[in-house]
Amino acid sequence: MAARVQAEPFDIAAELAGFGAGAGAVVTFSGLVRDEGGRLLALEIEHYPGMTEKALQAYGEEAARRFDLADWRILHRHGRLAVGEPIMMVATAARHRGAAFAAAEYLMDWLKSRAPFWKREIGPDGAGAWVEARDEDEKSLARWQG
Amino acid sequence: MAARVQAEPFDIAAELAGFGAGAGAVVTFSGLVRDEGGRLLALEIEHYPGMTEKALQAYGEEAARRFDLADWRILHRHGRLAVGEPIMMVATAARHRGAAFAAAEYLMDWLKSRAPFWKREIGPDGAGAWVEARDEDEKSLARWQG
Amino acid sequence: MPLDVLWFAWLRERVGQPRERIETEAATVRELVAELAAMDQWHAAALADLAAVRVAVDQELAELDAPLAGAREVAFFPPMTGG
Amino acid sequence: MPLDVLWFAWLRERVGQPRERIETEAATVRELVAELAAMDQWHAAALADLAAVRVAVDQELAELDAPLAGAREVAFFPPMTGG
Repeated sequence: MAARVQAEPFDIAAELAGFGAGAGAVVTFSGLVRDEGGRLLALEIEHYPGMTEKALQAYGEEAARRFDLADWRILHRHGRLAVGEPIMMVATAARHRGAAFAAAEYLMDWLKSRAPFWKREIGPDGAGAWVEARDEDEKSLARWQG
Repeated sequence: MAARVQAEPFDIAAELAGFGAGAGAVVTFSGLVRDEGGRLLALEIEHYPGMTEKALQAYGEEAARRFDLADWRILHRHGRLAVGEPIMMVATAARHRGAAFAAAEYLMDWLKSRAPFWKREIGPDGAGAWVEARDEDEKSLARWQG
Repeated sequence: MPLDVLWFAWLRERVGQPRERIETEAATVRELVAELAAMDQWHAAALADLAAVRVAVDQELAELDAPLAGAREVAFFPPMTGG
Repeated sequence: MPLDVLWFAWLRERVGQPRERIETEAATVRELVAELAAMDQWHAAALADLAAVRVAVDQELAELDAPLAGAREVAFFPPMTGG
């Protein structure tokens, strides 16, 4: 039942130690920096200190209520991330798999479109373009509403 | 891209080392033995050696085609499993999260209802009842067809 | 033809053994089921409720009407409960 | 009232600073936007396309019509791209 924001890399495996014991079903999602066919050298992630932590905690608590989770975890990095490094992860634990899967997707949809992070792509020449939000992510979030 | 059946416990964390590097999105599901409020001491899982391995490999390959996976892994145990131990896991890696989530759910639905495993619940008195298949699992599988 | 018949989970317990080799001329799974059920009360008990029985022919899931020509191994078991 | 205004991502780059303290009597976010856009060409550039701007009042996402009474911190930024 915890959200964390940090610059340091993390080890998905280590984060999962002991997670969800007794729950039956555990789902994890992790996002890694893709190399985009050599176009990308790194990602730079800006965030809103203070708001970020509060938003992640609120989304986690909402997911726990909505899907009756036994446990949840959200971890998101900021700063410069090299290709192949983990960007973030969510983990959900529930009695049955349906709830664990749904809660992980729900959290991802909120994270993608409502958590105050902004990604910039750093190419081999050092120049960086801000990543644009995808319509698809907004649609994905809309399915949980109403 | 591998399916494995074994009696030995496994470490979810260790199984994930290096999995999905370069893929962007990694989803894992793991199932653990629930204690069912003290009613359960252990699970005993019977399987069909030979058919099991072939079935898991076939479901994995079908998921890889259907969801364009960069990688996948299925691991399922048999024999006697104590409360809290991992029963099985699937991991899927794809470019975007939608495909990785869908493929993991697809694999779970096939595993639950079409892979030749049978669970027996061992209670504190040693007696064991075979777990009955759930209608819900059959319905969950049906959504992928047609 | 010679055929290996395999039993799993509570079907295995009712039949009393995990596998047996039989001689049969059954053309389909359904004909084989009738032959097996006629063998003794234990086989009859295992196969009493076919709605609760699943079948694999040579390690592939199959229907009751599946042909047995060339088959070497037929398995009977309850609905699976893996995962 | 004194108000901290924060800028993130390309809005920060256009404005040229991550935060500033201003004095304002704006009653809503929309009124604040108008005041800020009138300050100089850089603020105007940052706020030129409001469809591409998101707002948080005291670290909660808010609409343009949200009231500012009692607010201490307003942040402007592009649509989020986390995860």
